[in-house]
Amino acid sequence: MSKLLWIPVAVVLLALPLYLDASWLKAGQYMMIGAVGAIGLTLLSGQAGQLSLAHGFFLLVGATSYSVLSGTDDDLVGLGLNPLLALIGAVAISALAGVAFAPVAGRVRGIYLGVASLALVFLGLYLGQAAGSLTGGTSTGRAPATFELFGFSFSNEGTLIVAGVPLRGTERLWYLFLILLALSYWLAKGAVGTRIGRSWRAVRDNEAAATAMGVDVRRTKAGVFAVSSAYAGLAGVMIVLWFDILKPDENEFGTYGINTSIAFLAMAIIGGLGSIPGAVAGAVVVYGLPQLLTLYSTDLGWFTGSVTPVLVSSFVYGAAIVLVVLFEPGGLAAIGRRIKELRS
Amino acid sequence: MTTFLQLMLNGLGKGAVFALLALGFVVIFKATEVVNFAHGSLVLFGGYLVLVTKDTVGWAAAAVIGIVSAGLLALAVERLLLARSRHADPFSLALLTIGVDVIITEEVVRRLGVSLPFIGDAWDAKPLQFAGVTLFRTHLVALGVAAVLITAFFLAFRYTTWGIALRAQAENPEAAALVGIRRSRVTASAWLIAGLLAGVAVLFIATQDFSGAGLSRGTHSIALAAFPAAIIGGLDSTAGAIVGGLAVGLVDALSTEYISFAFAKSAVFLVMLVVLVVRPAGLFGTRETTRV
Amino acid sequence: MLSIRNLRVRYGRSMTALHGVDLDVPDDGVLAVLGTNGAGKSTLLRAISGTLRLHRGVITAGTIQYGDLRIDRLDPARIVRYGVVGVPEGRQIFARMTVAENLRAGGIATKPAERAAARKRVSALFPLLDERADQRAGLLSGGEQQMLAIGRALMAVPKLLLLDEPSLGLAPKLVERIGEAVREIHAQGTAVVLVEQNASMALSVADQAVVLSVGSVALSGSTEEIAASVHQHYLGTPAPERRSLARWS
Amino acid sequence: MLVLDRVTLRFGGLVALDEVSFTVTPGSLHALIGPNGAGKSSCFNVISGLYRPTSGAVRLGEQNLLELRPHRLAGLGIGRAFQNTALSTHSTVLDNVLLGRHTLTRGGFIACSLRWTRREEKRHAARAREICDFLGIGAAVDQPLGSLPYGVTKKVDIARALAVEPNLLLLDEPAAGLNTEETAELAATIGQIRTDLGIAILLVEHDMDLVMGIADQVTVLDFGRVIADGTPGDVQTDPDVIKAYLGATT
Amino acid sequence: MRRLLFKAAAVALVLPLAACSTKGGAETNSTGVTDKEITLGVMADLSGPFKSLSTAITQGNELWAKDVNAAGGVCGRQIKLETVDHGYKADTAKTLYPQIEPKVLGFVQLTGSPVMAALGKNIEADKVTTTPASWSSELLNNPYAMIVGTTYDIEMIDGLSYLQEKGMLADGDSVGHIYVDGEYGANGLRGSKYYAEQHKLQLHDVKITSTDTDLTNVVTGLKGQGVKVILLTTTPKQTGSAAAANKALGLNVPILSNNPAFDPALLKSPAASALDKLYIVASTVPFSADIPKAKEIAQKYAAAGYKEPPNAGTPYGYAVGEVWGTVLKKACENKDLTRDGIHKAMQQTTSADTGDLVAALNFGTPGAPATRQVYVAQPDASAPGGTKYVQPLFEAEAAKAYKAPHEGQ
Repeated sequence: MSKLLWIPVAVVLLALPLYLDASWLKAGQYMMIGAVGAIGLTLLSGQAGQLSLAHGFFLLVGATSYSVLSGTDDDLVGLGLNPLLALIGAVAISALAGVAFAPVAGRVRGIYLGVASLALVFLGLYLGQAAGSLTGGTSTGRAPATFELFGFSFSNEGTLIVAGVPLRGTERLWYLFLILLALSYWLAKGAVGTRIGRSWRAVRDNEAAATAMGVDVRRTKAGVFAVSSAYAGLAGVMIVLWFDILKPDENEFGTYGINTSIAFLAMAIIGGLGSIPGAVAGAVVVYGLPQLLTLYSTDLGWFTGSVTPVLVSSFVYGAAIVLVVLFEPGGLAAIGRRIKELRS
Repeated sequence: MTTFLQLMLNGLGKGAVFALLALGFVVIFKATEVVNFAHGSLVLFGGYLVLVTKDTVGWAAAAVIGIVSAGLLALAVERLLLARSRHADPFSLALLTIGVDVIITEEVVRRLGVSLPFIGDAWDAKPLQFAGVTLFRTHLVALGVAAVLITAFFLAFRYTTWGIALRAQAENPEAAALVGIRRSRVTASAWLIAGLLAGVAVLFIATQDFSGAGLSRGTHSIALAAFPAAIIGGLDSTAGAIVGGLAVGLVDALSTEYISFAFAKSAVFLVMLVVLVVRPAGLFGTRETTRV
Repeated sequence: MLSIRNLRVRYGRSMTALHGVDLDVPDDGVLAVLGTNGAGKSTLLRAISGTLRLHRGVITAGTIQYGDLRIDRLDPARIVRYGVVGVPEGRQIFARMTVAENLRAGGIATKPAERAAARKRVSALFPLLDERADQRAGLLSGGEQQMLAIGRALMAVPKLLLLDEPSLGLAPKLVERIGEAVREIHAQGTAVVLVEQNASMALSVADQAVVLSVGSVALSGSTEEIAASVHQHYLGTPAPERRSLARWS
Repeated sequence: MLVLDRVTLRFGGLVALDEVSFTVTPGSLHALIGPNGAGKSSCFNVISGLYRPTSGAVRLGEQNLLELRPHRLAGLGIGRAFQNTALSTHSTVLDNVLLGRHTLTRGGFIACSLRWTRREEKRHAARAREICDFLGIGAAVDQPLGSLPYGVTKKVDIARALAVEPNLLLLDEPAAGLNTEETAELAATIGQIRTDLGIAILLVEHDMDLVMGIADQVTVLDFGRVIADGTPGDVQTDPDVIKAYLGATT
Repeated sequence: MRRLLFKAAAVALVLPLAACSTKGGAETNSTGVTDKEITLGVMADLSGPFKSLSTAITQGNELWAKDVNAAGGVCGRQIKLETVDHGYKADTAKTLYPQIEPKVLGFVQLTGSPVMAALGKNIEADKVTTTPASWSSELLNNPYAMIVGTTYDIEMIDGLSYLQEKGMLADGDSVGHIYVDGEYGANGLRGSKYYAEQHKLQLHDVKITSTDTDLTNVVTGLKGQGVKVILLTTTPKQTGSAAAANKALGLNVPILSNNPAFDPALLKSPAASALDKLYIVASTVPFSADIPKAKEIAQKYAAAGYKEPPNAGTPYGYAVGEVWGTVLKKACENKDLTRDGIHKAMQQTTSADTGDLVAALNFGTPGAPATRQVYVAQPDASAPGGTKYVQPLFEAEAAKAYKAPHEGQ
């Protein structure tokens, strides 16, 4: 995107909490969570060509790590760290979890790797339930510490009024998420354009050539798994803050389950594998659509009977994957590029 | 001891159905190198057609309709989507099947609503007691049908022209084309057969004995268990599919009792993970030879 | 029987492998296609047999006429059914199948009535294959594999047989044996296009020859004419120009 | 400097290389030739560490290359160009060439994403452009590779190998798929690389015009064995070589 | 480029205007109340896995509102229900909540334990009294949760003492408890553990997930342990599987389950013949209950022309309405129809009467269930709601002594 275009986009995003109701802000935040996770997956699966269906698992790792590091509950394990430190720690732990999967990633390729990574989702489901002292268990879950930045709390606490609009927890969280998303985006852009990004693409396109140019393929794969997992971990922290609770899944189709992993893959594919703006656009489609349709339909009385907004969005994203593979493997990113070319 | 024996029987009975499902994955993979993520939705679709037709045409005819429909749906997916994809590398096509799976599954689940229909009328929930252990009729029929179908499949695979064509294409697509094997026909037949097998499998899955629940989203996740089965055996090995299917059934049954039920699902996938790390192409699969 | 006009082939998006090739295969003749590796010989055969697509190649221009039929847009399985059958480079037998199954695969496109006769012909030509009928093809020696590959192609009752480097990697004695087989096949009335790097073997079998060089025909004529000048095409001469680059410090 | 010492490579029962020995001296242009299937590619892959020989040794100076993991070779100054141009088609020419600078640069995810490496990147990008200019593809530097003609992508592949700043350049059939003019230009370029940079080049090639025109030393392989080793003139007239190429003399 | 910039700027201006609403308007404490109307919220699962139960509860809520309004309303105001469907998805509920919350005084229904978990903090922060359609005593740590009926743990305790009283269980026996992981199952297990401790029972608990469907292997294991009773805190499908396996494996022991473990649809499944051993403990009456109020509701249900097959959700939904009616009246008497007022009124409600649809309820003790009385029912295909009573409302001694997790905090 052109540099000048960023300014109005930023203005709009910064102004939205002054106008939008909490419901719409919540929906927007959810898309941002999706975007952060999808950026991570598009680096892994798009830039480095490593298919992963384990994103949901790393989300859980991040979510749990944050809750444990910042937690202060008596009956659960909690270190009571400063929330910012806890967030950084959670991202780091998620990255380590990604590295731990590297031996498998180093040996298993392509579609096999995708199926192998599914195992992590099931492991996560089991551990989430079994490690109740960390996750709070599926019965009650555990409340995360409210996020604070240098004493400023991202909750309803205290009064902060901007332009006549009181900024409560939801509005404040919007800005936090916006910062996290912007940071994620900026970091990913920086990585992709330089040495590390080149080594990822080299591993994706031709391992032999990558090796000949001095790229340590094994290490690069482990590294990109770490980076991608770190992003998923951050999305996990965000999801805990968004829900106000960490609740491990009761079955494999929950917040950190198979469907989530597939949804993230769908975002990356629909956006165009490897494209960072594409990943954000994919998140808007896959995570935004059900939220927005639900809100609209409640307002307008759309969708009655068995055709629900969630169902409609599932159809849309299923069809989007099919259409992208059939007609435009570059996804939304390629369509965007083409429009840009047409205009200039 | 009785408990162990009973668990083995339960595991084998379910394993037979997993084997049928895994065989479906393997046939498609062999012919085209595509991993079909839409297999679960074929299972659901077949079951749904049995359900909507059985009251009017009777169970037996409905079963045939369900099996054939699942086969035809698979064929349609291959002919209308995969065969027309511009970028026909197996990786993209596998991703495409994810999209297909989402659409078919959501639509069938929507149509099912809250109903939980059981469709194995011919034998459902009429167990036999025998020397302290129970032989579930579904398991018995499943084992029998699986044995017959798998034997038939193997014979066809080994001795018929179709089998030779499929194996030839699986081994070397170029040489296969050069002896006049029509690639599109082999591919289409593989999808058709995988669909038919999925249609047969669902007759067992949506029963009281097998899943305890009727046709539902859960049916789809049961089909997912055929993934580890196919991978453990080796995605390109038909014999592996049988071993993998039975292995998954047994690991599931035994870990339920001897580790914990909650762990059983992970156990199956962890076994798969270990197999993959030790033998990246599965127990019976052929190793990829990379040419540089 | 086969005539090729202005054939251009490209691989991927940009690599041009044939830059306008013209050649004719005489009825019932043996045409040797010579040239060093990378000259476009295999590409030429792939274009005729329709398997270019499997190598991400496309015909960008030109025609391939087989009798009255244009075959350059056809599916390989169709081309086989018209009687143009190829033996690919490196033999490409079905290593995991038995010898008998390989031959059966070869006869898939053949009319059932003709299969038995075809099988007999293969037996007569390569009796060894009958001895090894139940052996896994991958366990055969290189020479035996080449015989199987040819035998498999014969099962499709070709009118025109395309052989891609049948001597590749074989000891001289075996090369001779293959040469004999080709002669025999030809004698039975099958036209042959023989792609070879081993010029002496090819020229001893063929009656016409072309030499390909970087994707176009450099020489063509009778085998005697070609034999005289082929040497320099195989082992050849240079020319320079100047730009400069300093070492990195 | 590069020494192959009785290298044998077996795949199952198949002997791909049989006690192959030869030496590439510094600054020389050494060609490795042989009929199809003679074992040239296998030999190449042993040198670049992709295959492990069954026995024998490969040394670069004092360093035994077989002790190293293959990605370390670039760091020792071995650059390699591929037969089938193993490039990233979706990336730009510059991006592809810059991959060659991998061992000359530093920086993982954190350094890169925080733009700490920006100045380094610029410096190396400038050198990459210089190399591209030298090879005559300077105008295409910012174009995506997929849109370029094959001749150009071949040069990009060589540019990438040069970006390693090698002492030894391995070229695997650089002329494959090129037309006569392009091949002639390539010959000139290879000659220049050697004279300007003074580096050794090991060349595997089928195009004999090219080989005989520019090589200092030629090693001929057949059935995995060295059947001749000498100057182009020697080799061209060697009866074993003629037999290997043309078959038994008629 | 400039045109693009201009467009973006235009979007920046127009977008907020379009969405601009009452943002910044001060929140008042009398949300959801006008001079003429009281608005109550329903967050239901009308399209997800608990569609049939939640739909029935919603219909019960509606029948109640209709009756109240016909009788002149509460506090001179008509009752209006504002219903949203979250499809049992916590993320959807999380965005819908801020949309519906400013419009309502309280929630008469909030279905789904993951939804309740995700919204717990909001409910507390917004002080909005809520009746969850979930009966876990863990929820009682939220002072604004008004659970109508008893809780799963107490159901299990009452049920076990019923079985023991009837001679189906003795001290020291082995029992198996299959429970789905989550607040529902864990809470049920809490009850059975308590009872097992009191009566020296050997409890074999097996944790399963809500998507598991085949319990044959589990029951095989329990058979190996020689259990005398199987306890189920499961989904209806799982109940069917466990019951079928119980019979098929020749174990044939009594099965005791919580209310949500049974669905009348089971009576049409192949497991139907194995349901004769099933005992269902519940604090609300089945649809077909032989009490005047339940019969009246059944009639109204038929008259209202609802198409769905009825289940116990309808009388329960009606009973919740009745409880809310009582609380609203109390608040009206206090002249405080604010959210604080409702909460106060709830705590003052010590004997809400629902015409025996639910036992008399006492919300006076924070953290304690409002009642400890349950019914015991058995499946009966001939009854309209699929179950019949075998034991009217009662409270076991063990249940009286039991202390709920957040009681007295």
